[in-house]
Amino acid sequence: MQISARRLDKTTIFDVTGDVDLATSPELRKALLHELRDARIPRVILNLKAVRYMDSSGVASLVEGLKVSRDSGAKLILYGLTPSVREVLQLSKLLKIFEIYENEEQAISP
Amino acid sequence: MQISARRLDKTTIFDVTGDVDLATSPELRKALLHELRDARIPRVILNLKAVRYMDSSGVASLVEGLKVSRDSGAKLILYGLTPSVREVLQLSKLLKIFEIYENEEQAISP
Amino acid sequence: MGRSGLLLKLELQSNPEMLCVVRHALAQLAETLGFSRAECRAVVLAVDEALTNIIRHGYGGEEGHPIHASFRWIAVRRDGKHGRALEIVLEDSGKKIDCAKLCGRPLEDVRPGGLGMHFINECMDAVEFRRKLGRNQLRLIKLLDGPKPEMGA
Amino acid sequence: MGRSGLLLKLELQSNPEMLCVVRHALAQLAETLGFSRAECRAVVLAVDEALTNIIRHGYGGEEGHPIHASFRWIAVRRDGKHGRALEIVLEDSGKKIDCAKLCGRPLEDVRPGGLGMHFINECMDAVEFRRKLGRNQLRLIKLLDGPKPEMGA
Ligand SMILES: Nc1ncnc2c1ncn2[C@@H]1O[C@H](COP(=O)(O)OP(=O)(O)O)[C@@H](O)[C@H]1O
Ligand SMILES: Nc1ncnc2c1ncn2[C@@H]1O[C@H](COP(=O)(O)OP(=O)(O)O)[C@@H](O)[C@H]1O
Repeated sequence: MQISARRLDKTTIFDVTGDVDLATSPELRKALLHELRDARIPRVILNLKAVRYMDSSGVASLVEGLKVSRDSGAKLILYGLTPSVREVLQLSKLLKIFEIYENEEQAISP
Repeated sequence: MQISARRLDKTTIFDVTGDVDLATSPELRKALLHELRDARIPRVILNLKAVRYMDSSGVASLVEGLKVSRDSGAKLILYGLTPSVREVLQLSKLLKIFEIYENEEQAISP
Repeated sequence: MGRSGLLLKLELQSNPEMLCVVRHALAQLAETLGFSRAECRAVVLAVDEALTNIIRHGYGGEEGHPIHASFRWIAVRRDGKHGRALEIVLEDSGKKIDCAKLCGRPLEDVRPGGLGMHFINECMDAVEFRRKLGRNQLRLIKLLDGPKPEMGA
Repeated sequence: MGRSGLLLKLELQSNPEMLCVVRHALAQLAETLGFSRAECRAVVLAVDEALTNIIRHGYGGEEGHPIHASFRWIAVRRDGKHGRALEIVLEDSGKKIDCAKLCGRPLEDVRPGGLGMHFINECMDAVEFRRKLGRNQLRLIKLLDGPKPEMGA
Protein backbone atom coordinates (compact mmCIF):
# COMPACT_ATOMS: atom_id res chain seq x y z
CA MET A 1 0.00 0.00 0.00
CA GLN A 2 1.09 3.56 -0.69
CA ILE A 3 -0.47 6.81 0.50
CA SER A 4 0.32 10.20 -0.91
CA ALA A 5 -1.25 13.44 0.25
CA ARG A 6 -2.47 16.40 -1.78
CA ARG A 7 -3.10 19.41 0.45
CA LEU A 8 -5.62 21.95 -0.79
CA ASP A 9 -7.20 24.80 1.14
CA LYS A 10 -8.81 23.23 4.27
CA THR A 11 -8.87 19.86 2.55
CA THR A 12 -6.43 16.98 2.30
CA ILE A 13 -6.84 14.33 -0.38
CA PHE A 14 -5.11 11.02 0.27
CA ASP A 15 -4.47 8.88 -2.80
CA VAL A 16 -4.29 5.30 -1.57
CA THR A 17 -2.82 2.55 -3.77
CA GLY A 18 -2.54 -1.21 -3.33
CA ASP A 19 -3.75 -3.49 -0.55
CA VAL A 20 -5.01 -2.33 2.84
CA ASP A 21 -4.57 -5.26 5.23
CA LEU A 22 -3.04 -6.17 8.61
CA ALA A 23 0.42 -5.25 7.29
CA THR A 24 -0.51 -1.86 5.87
CA SER A 25 -3.63 -0.54 7.63
CA PRO A 26 -1.62 0.94 10.57
CA GLU A 27 -0.11 3.36 8.08
CA LEU A 28 -3.53 4.41 6.78
CA ARG A 29 -4.75 4.83 10.37
CA LYS A 30 -1.72 6.98 11.23
CA ALA A 31 -2.20 9.21 8.17
CA LEU A 32 -5.89 9.72 8.98
CA LEU A 33 -5.34 10.46 12.66
CA HIS A 34 -2.51 12.86 11.90
CA GLU A 35 -4.56 14.87 9.46
CA LEU A 36 -7.82 14.86 11.44
CA ARG A 37 -6.63 15.04 15.03
CA ASP A 38 -3.16 16.59 15.00
CA ALA A 39 -3.29 18.90 11.97
CA ARG A 40 -7.05 19.50 12.51
CA ILE A 41 -7.79 19.58 8.78
CA PRO A 42 -11.55 20.21 8.41
CA ARG A 43 -12.01 17.85 5.48
CA VAL A 44 -10.12 14.70 4.56
CA ILE A 45 -10.95 12.93 1.30
CA LEU A 46 -9.77 9.37 0.61
CA ASN A 47 -9.27 8.44 -3.03
CA LEU A 48 -9.70 4.64 -3.01
CA LYS A 49 -9.73 4.12 -6.79
CA ALA A 50 -6.45 2.20 -6.76
CA VAL A 51 -7.17 0.06 -3.69
CA ARG A 52 -7.16 -3.51 -5.01
CA TYR A 53 -7.99 -5.08 -1.69
CA MET A 54 -9.26 -4.08 1.76
CA ASP A 55 -9.99 -6.30 4.77
CA SER A 56 -11.47 -5.73 8.22
CA SER A 57 -8.30 -4.08 9.51
CA GLY A 58 -8.65 -1.50 6.74
CA VAL A 59 -12.31 -0.99 7.63
CA ALA A 60 -11.28 -0.56 11.28
CA SER A 61 -8.89 2.23 10.27
CA LEU A 62 -11.64 3.97 8.32
CA VAL A 63 -14.06 3.65 11.25
CA GLU A 64 -11.46 5.09 13.60
CA GLY A 65 -10.92 7.98 11.20
CA LEU A 66 -14.69 8.55 11.10
CA LYS A 67 -14.94 8.62 14.91
CA VAL A 68 -12.10 11.15 15.18
CA SER A 69 -13.56 13.29 12.41
CA ARG A 70 -16.88 13.44 14.27
CA ASP A 71 -15.15 14.30 17.55
CA SER A 72 -13.31 17.19 15.95
CA GLY A 73 -16.17 18.41 13.77
CA ALA A 74 -14.33 17.50 10.58
CA LYS A 75 -15.44 15.54 7.54
CA LEU A 76 -14.11 12.22 6.27
CA ILE A 77 -15.15 11.50 2.70
CA LEU A 78 -14.50 8.44 0.50
CA TYR A 79 -14.60 8.12 -3.26
CA GLY A 80 -13.66 5.65 -6.01
CA LEU A 81 -14.74 2.44 -4.26
CA THR A 82 -13.50 -0.69 -6.02
CA PRO A 83 -15.54 -3.93 -5.74
CA SER A 84 -13.33 -5.17 -2.89
CA VAL A 85 -13.79 -1.98 -0.85
CA ARG A 86 -17.49 -1.72 -1.60
CA GLU A 87 -18.05 -5.32 -0.54
CA VAL A 88 -16.28 -5.09 2.82
CA LEU A 89 -18.14 -1.88 3.65
CA GLN A 90 -21.42 -3.53 2.66
CA LEU A 91 -20.65 -6.63 4.74
CA SER A 92 -19.85 -4.29 7.64
CA LYS A 93 -23.15 -2.40 7.12
CA LEU A 94 -21.12 0.77 6.80
CA LEU A 95 -22.00 1.89 3.27
CA LYS A 96 -24.65 4.22 4.68
CA ILE A 97 -22.52 5.48 7.58
CA PHE A 98 -19.73 6.89 5.42
CA GLU A 99 -20.04 9.83 3.08
CA ILE A 100 -19.22 8.24 -0.28
CA TYR A 101 -18.98 9.70 -3.80
CA GLU A 102 -18.31 8.35 -7.26
CA ASN A 103 -15.42 10.59 -8.21
CA GLU A 104 -13.17 13.40 -7.02
CA GLU A 105 -15.25 16.21 -8.49
CA GLN A 106 -18.32 15.13 -6.52
CA ALA A 107 -16.25 14.50 -3.40
CA ILE A 108 -14.75 17.99 -3.46
CA SER A 109 -17.90 19.98 -4.14
CA PRO A 110 -20.91 18.11 -2.76
CA MET B 1 -5.01 -17.24 -21.45
CA GLN B 2 -7.63 -16.32 -24.00
CA ILE B 3 -7.29 -16.00 -27.78
CA SER B 4 -9.81 -14.35 -30.01
CA ALA B 5 -9.47 -14.00 -33.77
CA ARG B 6 -10.29 -11.06 -36.01
CA ARG B 7 -10.31 -12.09 -39.66
CA LEU B 8 -9.61 -9.36 -42.20
CA ASP B 9 -8.87 -9.78 -45.89
CA LYS B 10 -5.88 -12.20 -46.14
CA THR B 11 -4.93 -11.40 -42.55
CA THR B 12 -5.88 -12.85 -39.19
CA ILE B 13 -5.25 -10.90 -36.01
CA PHE B 14 -5.14 -12.92 -32.79
CA ASP B 15 -5.75 -10.96 -29.59
CA VAL B 16 -4.02 -12.90 -26.83
CA THR B 17 -4.81 -12.18 -23.17
CA GLY B 18 -3.36 -13.52 -19.93
CA ASP B 19 -0.50 -15.93 -19.31
CA VAL B 20 1.14 -18.14 -21.93
CA ASP B 21 2.71 -21.06 -20.09
CA LEU B 22 2.82 -24.87 -20.05
CA ALA B 23 -0.93 -24.98 -19.36
CA THR B 24 -1.99 -22.60 -22.11
CA SER B 25 0.67 -22.56 -24.86
CA PRO B 26 -0.77 -25.65 -26.62
CA GLU B 27 -3.83 -23.57 -27.39
CA LEU B 28 -1.74 -20.76 -28.87
CA ARG B 29 0.22 -23.31 -30.92
CA LYS B 30 -2.99 -24.87 -32.21
CA ALA B 31 -4.46 -21.51 -33.20
CA LEU B 32 -1.27 -20.53 -35.06
CA LEU B 33 -0.91 -23.85 -36.90
CA HIS B 34 -4.57 -23.84 -37.87
CA GLU B 35 -4.41 -20.39 -39.37
CA LEU B 36 -1.02 -20.74 -41.08
CA ARG B 37 -1.00 -24.37 -42.19
CA ASP B 38 -4.63 -25.46 -42.51
CA ALA B 39 -6.42 -22.25 -43.48
CA ARG B 40 -3.29 -21.00 -45.32
CA ILE B 41 -3.84 -17.40 -44.26
CA PRO B 42 -1.00 -15.35 -45.82
CA ARG B 43 -0.52 -13.10 -42.80
CA VAL B 44 -1.08 -13.77 -39.10
CA ILE B 45 -0.64 -10.95 -36.61
CA LEU B 46 -0.36 -11.61 -32.87
CA ASN B 47 -1.53 -8.82 -30.58
CA LEU B 48 0.45 -9.49 -27.37
CA LYS B 49 -0.47 -6.26 -25.54
CA ALA B 50 -2.46 -8.10 -22.87
CA VAL B 51 0.00 -10.97 -22.31
CA ARG B 52 1.09 -10.58 -18.71
CA TYR B 53 3.47 -13.50 -18.78
CA MET B 54 5.18 -15.78 -21.28
CA ASP B 55 7.65 -18.59 -20.65
CA SER B 56 9.74 -20.89 -22.86
CA SER B 57 6.73 -23.00 -23.81
CA GLY B 58 5.09 -19.85 -25.19
CA VAL B 59 8.28 -18.99 -27.06
CA ALA B 60 8.34 -22.54 -28.46
CA SER B 61 4.82 -22.04 -29.83
CA LEU B 62 5.85 -18.78 -31.49
CA VAL B 63 8.94 -20.42 -33.01
CA GLU B 64 6.84 -23.27 -34.35
CA GLY B 65 4.43 -20.74 -35.86
CA LEU B 66 7.38 -18.93 -37.45
CA LYS B 67 8.72 -22.17 -39.00
CA VAL B 68 5.34 -23.05 -40.44
CA SER B 69 4.83 -19.53 -41.78
CA ARG B 70 8.19 -19.72 -43.58
CA ASP B 71 7.36 -23.15 -45.01
CA SER B 72 4.07 -21.89 -46.41
CA GLY B 73 5.35 -18.50 -47.55
CA ALA B 74 3.17 -16.68 -45.03
CA LYS B 75 4.01 -13.95 -42.54
CA LEU B 76 3.89 -14.15 -38.75
CA ILE B 77 3.97 -10.72 -37.13
CA LEU B 78 4.04 -9.73 -33.44
CA TYR B 79 3.10 -6.45 -31.81
CA GLY B 80 2.48 -4.98 -28.36
CA LEU B 81 5.30 -6.75 -26.50
CA THR B 82 5.02 -6.41 -22.71
CA PRO B 83 8.19 -6.50 -20.58
CA SER B 84 7.69 -10.21 -19.87
CA VAL B 85 7.37 -11.13 -23.55
CA ARG B 86 10.21 -8.85 -24.63
CA GLU B 87 12.49 -10.34 -21.99
CA VAL B 88 11.91 -13.99 -22.90
CA LEU B 89 12.42 -13.24 -26.59
CA GLN B 90 15.60 -11.35 -25.75
CA LEU B 91 16.88 -14.18 -23.55
CA SER B 92 16.12 -16.55 -26.44
CA LYS B 93 18.00 -14.29 -28.89
CA LEU B 94 14.82 -14.18 -30.98
CA LEU B 95 14.04 -10.45 -30.93
CA LYS B 96 15.76 -10.07 -34.31
CA ILE B 97 14.29 -13.23 -35.83
CA PHE B 98 10.66 -12.19 -35.45
CA GLU B 99 8.98 -9.34 -37.29
CA ILE B 100 7.92 -7.09 -34.40
CA TYR B 101 6.02 -3.79 -34.34
CA GLU B 102 4.95 -1.32 -31.68
CA ASN B 103 1.25 -1.21 -32.44
CA GLU B 104 -1.48 -2.60 -34.67
CA GLU B 105 -1.33 0.20 -37.21
CA GLN B 106 2.35 -0.46 -37.93
CA ALA B 107 1.80 -4.24 -37.88
CA ILE B 108 -0.95 -4.06 -40.49
CA SER B 109 0.70 -1.67 -42.93
CA PRO B 110 4.45 -2.02 -42.60
CA MET C 1 -4.96 -32.99 -8.62
CA GLY C 2 -3.74 -35.71 -6.23
CA ARG C 3 -5.90 -38.69 -5.35
CA SER C 4 -6.98 -37.05 -2.11
CA GLY C 5 -8.15 -33.99 -4.00
CA LEU C 6 -5.20 -32.10 -2.57
CA LEU C 7 -4.51 -28.97 -4.59
CA LEU C 8 -1.97 -27.08 -2.56
CA LYS C 9 -0.36 -26.90 0.85
CA LEU C 10 1.29 -23.82 2.26
CA GLU C 11 3.45 -23.33 5.30
CA LEU C 12 3.96 -19.71 6.17
CA GLN C 13 5.13 -17.63 9.11
CA SER C 14 2.92 -15.41 11.24
CA ASN C 15 4.20 -12.26 9.52
CA PRO C 16 1.64 -9.75 8.23
CA GLU C 17 3.57 -9.33 4.96
CA MET C 18 2.82 -12.95 4.09
CA LEU C 19 -0.93 -12.29 3.88
CA CYS C 20 -0.51 -10.66 0.51
CA VAL C 21 1.45 -13.65 -0.81
CA VAL C 22 -1.27 -16.09 0.29
CA ARG C 23 -4.02 -13.86 -1.15
CA HIS C 24 -2.38 -13.82 -4.58
CA ALA C 25 -1.92 -17.59 -4.66
CA LEU C 26 -5.46 -18.24 -3.46
CA ALA C 27 -7.09 -15.78 -5.85
CA GLN C 28 -5.43 -17.58 -8.72
CA LEU C 29 -6.30 -21.03 -7.38
CA ALA C 30 -9.97 -20.14 -6.92
CA GLU C 31 -10.14 -18.65 -10.41
CA THR C 32 -8.60 -21.81 -11.88
CA LEU C 33 -11.23 -23.91 -10.10
CA GLY C 34 -13.98 -21.96 -11.81
CA PHE C 35 -15.22 -19.64 -9.07
CA SER C 36 -16.68 -16.31 -10.21
CA ARG C 37 -14.79 -13.10 -9.55
CA ALA C 38 -17.05 -12.24 -6.60
CA GLU C 39 -16.65 -15.74 -5.16
CA CYS C 40 -12.86 -15.51 -5.54
CA ARG C 41 -12.90 -12.21 -3.65
CA ALA C 42 -15.06 -13.77 -0.92
CA VAL C 43 -12.73 -16.78 -0.44
CA VAL C 44 -9.68 -14.54 -0.40
CA LEU C 45 -11.28 -12.23 2.18
CA ALA C 46 -12.28 -15.11 4.46
CA VAL C 47 -8.81 -16.69 4.45
CA ASP C 48 -7.10 -13.33 4.90
CA GLU C 49 -9.32 -12.60 7.92
CA ALA C 50 -8.72 -16.04 9.41
CA LEU C 51 -4.94 -15.68 9.01
CA THR C 52 -5.12 -12.17 10.47
CA ASN C 53 -6.86 -13.62 13.54
CA ILE C 54 -4.27 -16.37 13.90
CA ILE C 55 -1.45 -13.81 13.73
CA ARG C 56 -3.11 -11.29 16.08
CA HIS C 57 -4.93 -13.50 18.56
CA GLY C 58 -3.40 -16.97 18.23
CA TYR C 59 0.20 -15.76 18.21
CA GLY C 60 -0.37 -12.42 19.97
CA GLY C 61 1.09 -10.51 17.04
CA GLU C 62 4.43 -12.30 17.28
CA GLU C 63 6.18 -13.01 13.98
CA GLY C 64 7.98 -16.20 12.98
CA HIS C 65 5.41 -18.77 14.14
CA PRO C 66 4.22 -21.44 11.71
CA ILE C 67 0.81 -21.51 10.04
CA HIS C 68 -0.22 -24.39 7.79
CA ALA C 69 -2.84 -24.05 5.10
CA SER C 70 -4.15 -26.81 2.87
CA PHE C 71 -6.49 -26.53 -0.08
CA ARG C 72 -8.53 -29.49 -1.31
CA TRP C 73 -11.11 -29.97 -4.01
CA ILE C 74 -13.83 -32.11 -2.44
CA ALA C 75 -17.08 -33.74 -3.53
CA VAL C 76 -20.25 -32.61 -1.75
CA ARG C 77 -23.92 -33.57 -1.89
CA ARG C 78 -26.41 -30.74 -1.89
CA ASP C 79 -30.17 -31.00 -2.39
CA GLY C 80 -29.61 -34.56 -3.58
CA LYS C 81 -27.16 -33.40 -6.26
CA HIS C 82 -23.45 -33.95 -6.57
CA GLY C 83 -21.31 -30.89 -6.43
CA ARG C 84 -17.80 -29.69 -5.79
CA ALA C 85 -16.32 -27.46 -3.14
CA LEU C 86 -13.04 -25.92 -2.10
CA GLU C 87 -12.03 -27.02 1.39
CA ILE C 88 -9.46 -24.90 3.19
CA VAL C 89 -7.90 -25.98 6.48
CA LEU C 90 -5.77 -23.55 8.50
CA GLU C 91 -3.71 -24.84 11.42
CA ASP C 92 -1.68 -23.02 14.04
CA SER C 93 0.00 -23.85 17.33
CA GLY C 94 -1.09 -20.62 18.97
CA LYS C 95 -3.24 -19.86 21.99
CA LYS C 96 -6.31 -21.99 22.40
CA ILE C 97 -9.30 -20.25 20.82
CA ASP C 98 -11.95 -19.06 23.27
CA CYS C 99 -15.04 -20.06 21.33
CA ALA C 100 -17.23 -17.75 23.38
CA LYS C 101 -15.43 -14.77 21.85
CA LEU C 102 -15.74 -16.00 18.30
CA CYS C 103 -19.38 -15.15 17.71
CA GLY C 104 -18.64 -11.57 16.75
CA ARG C 105 -20.64 -8.51 17.76
CA PRO C 106 -23.77 -6.66 16.62
CA LEU C 107 -22.88 -4.44 13.66
CA GLU C 108 -25.24 -1.64 14.73
CA ASP C 109 -22.57 -0.59 17.19
CA VAL C 110 -20.21 1.28 14.83
CA ARG C 111 -16.67 0.86 16.13
CA PRO C 112 -13.33 -0.40 14.88
CA GLY C 113 -12.63 -4.13 15.11
CA GLY C 114 -14.76 -7.20 15.61
CA LEU C 115 -15.63 -7.65 11.95
CA GLY C 116 -13.33 -10.52 10.97
CA MET C 117 -15.47 -13.47 12.12
CA HIS C 118 -18.53 -11.82 10.59
CA PHE C 119 -16.75 -11.59 7.21
CA ILE C 120 -15.60 -15.21 7.42
CA ASN C 121 -19.11 -16.44 8.16
CA GLU C 122 -20.65 -14.35 5.38
CA CYS C 123 -18.10 -15.35 2.78
CA MET C 124 -17.94 -19.10 3.32
CA ASP C 125 -20.60 -21.82 3.16
CA ALA C 126 -19.25 -23.66 6.21
CA VAL C 127 -16.91 -22.66 9.04
CA GLU C 128 -15.69 -25.08 11.73
CA PHE C 129 -13.25 -24.69 14.61
CA ARG C 130 -11.50 -27.62 16.24
CA ARG C 131 -8.72 -28.05 18.78
CA LYS C 132 -6.55 -31.06 17.98
CA LEU C 133 -3.25 -32.19 19.51
CA GLY C 134 -2.47 -28.73 20.84
CA ARG C 135 -3.30 -27.04 17.56
CA ASN C 136 -6.15 -24.86 16.39
CA GLN C 137 -7.78 -26.05 13.22
CA LEU C 138 -10.12 -23.91 11.15
CA ARG C 139 -11.98 -25.56 8.30
CA LEU C 140 -13.62 -23.40 5.66
CA ILE C 141 -15.77 -24.63 2.79
CA LYS C 142 -16.84 -22.78 -0.35
CA LEU C 143 -19.28 -24.50 -2.68
CA LEU C 144 -18.79 -24.11 -6.40
CA ASP C 145 -22.09 -22.63 -7.64
CA GLY C 146 -23.10 -22.15 -4.03
CA PRO C 147 -25.80 -19.83 -2.68
CA LYS C 148 -25.20 -16.24 -3.76
CA PRO C 149 -23.80 -14.16 -0.91
CA GLU C 150 -25.48 -10.97 0.17
CA MET C 151 -22.48 -8.94 -0.93
CA GLY C 152 -23.50 -8.98 -4.57
CA ALA C 153 -21.76 -8.75 -7.92
CA MET D 1 10.43 -14.78 9.19
CA GLY D 2 11.29 -17.97 11.11
CA ARG D 3 14.65 -18.43 12.78
CA SER D 4 15.86 -20.51 9.86
CA GLY D 5 15.02 -17.70 7.47
CA LEU D 6 12.13 -19.78 6.21
CA LEU D 7 9.61 -17.62 4.39
CA LEU D 8 7.25 -20.07 2.76
CA LYS D 9 6.84 -23.71 1.84
CA LEU D 10 4.57 -24.96 -0.88
CA GLU D 11 3.44 -28.44 -1.77
CA LEU D 12 1.74 -28.65 -5.13
CA GLN D 13 0.77 -31.27 -7.66
CA SER D 14 2.39 -31.73 -11.06
CA ASN D 15 -0.55 -30.05 -12.81
CA PRO D 16 0.18 -27.29 -15.34
CA GLU D 17 -2.64 -25.13 -13.94
CA MET D 18 -0.75 -24.84 -10.66
CA LEU D 19 2.12 -22.94 -12.30
CA CYS D 20 0.04 -19.80 -12.39
CA VAL D 21 -0.77 -20.12 -8.68
CA VAL D 22 2.92 -20.46 -7.76
CA ARG D 23 3.90 -17.56 -10.02
CA HIS D 24 1.44 -15.22 -8.33
CA ALA D 25 2.60 -16.17 -4.83
CA LEU D 26 6.27 -15.87 -5.76
CA ALA D 27 5.91 -12.54 -7.57
CA GLN D 28 4.37 -11.09 -4.43
CA LEU D 29 6.96 -12.68 -2.14
CA ALA D 30 9.87 -11.36 -4.22
CA GLU D 31 8.32 -7.87 -4.31
CA THR D 32 7.89 -7.92 -0.53
CA LEU D 33 11.56 -8.84 -0.10
CA GLY D 34 12.58 -5.75 -2.04
CA PHE D 35 13.49 -7.14 -5.45
CA SER D 36 13.00 -4.81 -8.40
CA ARG D 37 10.25 -5.47 -10.91
CA ALA D 38 12.71 -6.94 -13.43
CA GLU D 39 14.26 -9.13 -10.73
CA CYS D 40 10.82 -10.35 -9.66
CA ARG D 41 10.05 -11.27 -13.25
CA ALA D 42 13.37 -13.11 -13.52
CA VAL D 43 12.79 -15.16 -10.35
CA VAL D 44 9.26 -16.00 -11.42
CA LEU D 45 10.43 -17.09 -14.87
CA ALA D 46 13.20 -19.30 -13.46
CA VAL D 47 10.90 -21.08 -11.01
CA ASP D 48 8.16 -21.49 -13.61
CA GLU D 49 10.67 -23.05 -16.03
CA ALA D 50 12.05 -25.36 -13.36
CA LEU D 51 8.55 -26.52 -12.40
CA THR D 52 7.67 -26.96 -16.08
CA ASN D 53 10.71 -29.25 -16.45
CA ILE D 54 9.76 -31.26 -13.37
CA ILE D 55 6.22 -31.74 -14.72
CA ARG D 56 7.30 -32.55 -18.28
CA HIS D 57 10.55 -34.46 -17.79
CA GLY D 58 10.59 -35.56 -14.14
CA TYR D 59 6.99 -36.79 -14.12
CA GLY D 60 6.62 -37.36 -17.89
CA GLY D 61 3.66 -34.99 -18.05
CA GLU D 62 1.62 -37.00 -15.53
CA GLU D 63 -0.59 -34.98 -13.19
CA GLY D 64 -1.07 -35.56 -9.47
CA HIS D 65 2.54 -36.05 -8.40
CA PRO D 66 3.94 -34.00 -5.53
CA ILE D 67 6.38 -31.11 -5.88
CA HIS D 68 7.80 -29.33 -2.84
CA ALA D 69 9.06 -25.78 -2.95
CA SER D 70 10.66 -23.88 -0.12
CA PHE D 71 11.65 -20.23 0.00
CA ARG D 72 14.27 -18.95 2.42
CA TRP D 73 15.84 -15.59 3.06
CA ILE D 74 19.54 -16.29 3.54
CA ALA D 75 22.67 -14.32 4.39
CA VAL D 76 25.45 -14.31 1.81
CA ARG D 77 28.94 -12.83 1.59
CA ARG D 78 29.89 -11.18 -1.67
CA ASP D 79 33.08 -9.21 -2.40
CA GLY D 80 33.71 -9.17 1.35
CA LYS D 81 30.31 -7.59 2.02
CA HIS D 82 27.26 -9.00 3.76
CA GLY D 83 24.19 -9.35 1.66
CA ARG D 84 20.89 -11.14 1.44
CA ALA D 85 19.52 -13.60 -1.05
CA LEU D 86 16.38 -15.56 -1.78
CA GLU D 87 17.06 -19.30 -1.78
CA ILE D 88 14.50 -21.50 -3.53
CA VAL D 89 14.61 -25.29 -3.29
CA LEU D 90 12.39 -27.43 -5.53
CA GLU D 91 12.06 -31.15 -4.82
CA ASP D 92 10.37 -33.91 -6.77
CA SER D 93 10.29 -37.71 -6.71
CA GLY D 94 10.37 -37.97 -10.49
CA LYS D 95 12.80 -39.56 -12.90
CA LYS D 96 16.46 -39.08 -12.11
CA ILE D 97 17.81 -36.08 -13.98
CA ASP D 98 20.34 -36.85 -16.70
CA CYS D 99 22.79 -34.06 -16.04
CA ALA D 100 24.33 -34.44 -19.50
CA LYS D 101 21.07 -33.21 -21.03
CA LEU D 102 20.78 -30.22 -18.76
CA CYS D 103 23.37 -28.00 -20.38
CA GLY D 104 20.91 -26.68 -22.95
CA ARG D 105 21.65 -26.05 -26.63
CA PRO D 106 23.20 -23.32 -28.78
CA LEU D 107 20.62 -20.61 -29.40
CA GLU D 108 21.80 -19.95 -32.96
CA ASP D 109 19.80 -22.98 -33.99
CA VAL D 110 16.29 -21.49 -34.05
CA ARG D 111 13.83 -24.22 -33.09
CA PRO D 112 11.12 -24.80 -30.53
CA GLY D 113 12.14 -26.10 -27.08
CA GLY D 114 15.41 -26.34 -25.24
CA LEU D 115 15.22 -22.84 -23.75
CA GLY D 116 14.17 -23.57 -20.18
CA MET D 117 17.57 -24.34 -18.64
CA HIS D 118 19.03 -21.35 -20.46
CA PHE D 119 16.38 -19.06 -18.91
CA ILE D 120 16.98 -20.52 -15.46
CA ASN D 121 20.73 -19.97 -15.71
CA GLU D 122 20.33 -16.42 -17.00
CA CYS D 123 17.75 -15.42 -14.40
CA MET D 124 19.37 -16.79 -11.24
CA ASP D 125 22.72 -16.13 -9.59
CA ALA D 126 23.28 -19.77 -8.68
CA VAL D 127 21.73 -23.04 -9.88
CA GLU D 128 22.51 -26.43 -8.33
CA PHE D 129 21.14 -29.90 -9.01
CA ARG D 130 21.37 -32.73 -6.49
CA ARG D 131 19.94 -36.24 -6.20
CA LYS D 132 19.12 -37.07 -2.58
CA LEU D 133 17.24 -40.07 -1.14
CA GLY D 134 15.51 -40.81 -4.43
CA ARG D 135 14.52 -37.20 -5.00
CA ASN D 136 15.69 -34.50 -7.36
CA GLN D 137 16.62 -31.29 -5.64
CA LEU D 138 17.09 -28.02 -7.49
CA ARG D 139 18.50 -25.10 -5.56
CA LEU D 140 18.17 -21.61 -7.00
CA ILE D 141 19.66 -18.45 -5.53
CA LYS D 142 18.85 -14.84 -6.35
CA LEU D 143 20.93 -12.13 -4.71
CA LEU D 144 19.23 -8.96 -3.57
CA ASP D 145 21.04 -6.16 -5.42
CA GLY D 146 22.83 -8.82 -7.43
CA PRO D 147 24.55 -8.39 -10.79
CA LYS D 148 22.20 -6.93 -13.37
CA PRO D 149 21.01 -9.56 -15.82
CA GLU D 150 21.43 -9.10 -19.54
CA MET D 151 17.68 -8.93 -20.02
CA GLY D 152 17.45 -5.29 -18.98
CA ALA D 153 14.81 -3.04 -17.45
N1 LIG E 1 -7.41 -17.60 15.67
C1 LIG E 1 -7.86 -17.09 16.85
N2 LIG E 1 -7.25 -17.39 18.00
C2 LIG E 1 -7.70 -16.90 19.17
N3 LIG E 1 -8.78 -16.09 19.27
C3 LIG E 1 -9.44 -15.74 18.17
C4 LIG E 1 -9.04 -16.22 16.90
N4 LIG E 1 -9.88 -15.72 15.99
C5 LIG E 1 -10.77 -14.96 16.64
N5 LIG E 1 -10.52 -14.96 17.96
C6 LIG E 1 -11.33 -14.25 19.02
O1 LIG E 1 -12.57 -13.85 18.43
C7 LIG E 1 -12.75 -12.42 18.56
C8 LIG E 1 -13.52 -11.87 17.36
O2 LIG E 1 -12.71 -11.90 16.19
P1 LIG E 1 -12.98 -10.94 14.95
O3 LIG E 1 -14.43 -10.98 14.63
O4 LIG E 1 -12.07 -11.34 13.85
O5 LIG E 1 -12.66 -9.46 15.43
P2 LIG E 1 -11.29 -8.81 15.96
O6 LIG E 1 -10.18 -9.71 15.54
O7 LIG E 1 -11.23 -7.47 15.29
O8 LIG E 1 -11.44 -8.71 17.45
C9 LIG E 1 -11.35 -11.86 18.68
O9 LIG E 1 -11.32 -10.63 19.35
C10 LIG E 1 -10.65 -12.99 19.49
O10 LIG E 1 -10.91 -12.85 20.87
N1 LIG F 1 13.45 -31.73 -13.88
C1 LIG F 1 14.01 -32.47 -14.87
N2 LIG F 1 13.96 -33.83 -14.83
C2 LIG F 1 14.50 -34.56 -15.82
N3 LIG F 1 15.13 -34.04 -16.90
C3 LIG F 1 15.21 -32.70 -17.01
C4 LIG F 1 14.66 -31.84 -16.00
N4 LIG F 1 14.88 -30.57 -16.38
C5 LIG F 1 15.53 -30.62 -17.56
N5 LIG F 1 15.75 -31.89 -17.95
C6 LIG F 1 16.46 -32.32 -19.19
O1 LIG F 1 17.17 -31.19 -19.72
C7 LIG F 1 16.77 -30.91 -21.07
C8 LIG F 1 16.82 -29.41 -21.37
O2 LIG F 1 15.78 -28.74 -20.66
P1 LIG F 1 15.24 -27.32 -21.15
O3 LIG F 1 16.40 -26.42 -21.43
O4 LIG F 1 14.29 -26.81 -20.13
O5 LIG F 1 14.50 -27.57 -22.54
P2 LIG F 1 13.20 -28.45 -22.89
O6 LIG F 1 12.51 -28.74 -21.60
O7 LIG F 1 12.41 -27.60 -23.80
O8 LIG F 1 13.76 -29.68 -23.56
C9 LIG F 1 15.38 -31.51 -21.20
O9 LIG F 1 15.05 -31.84 -22.53
C10 LIG F 1 15.50 -32.75 -20.29
O10 LIG F 1 16.11 -33.83 -20.98
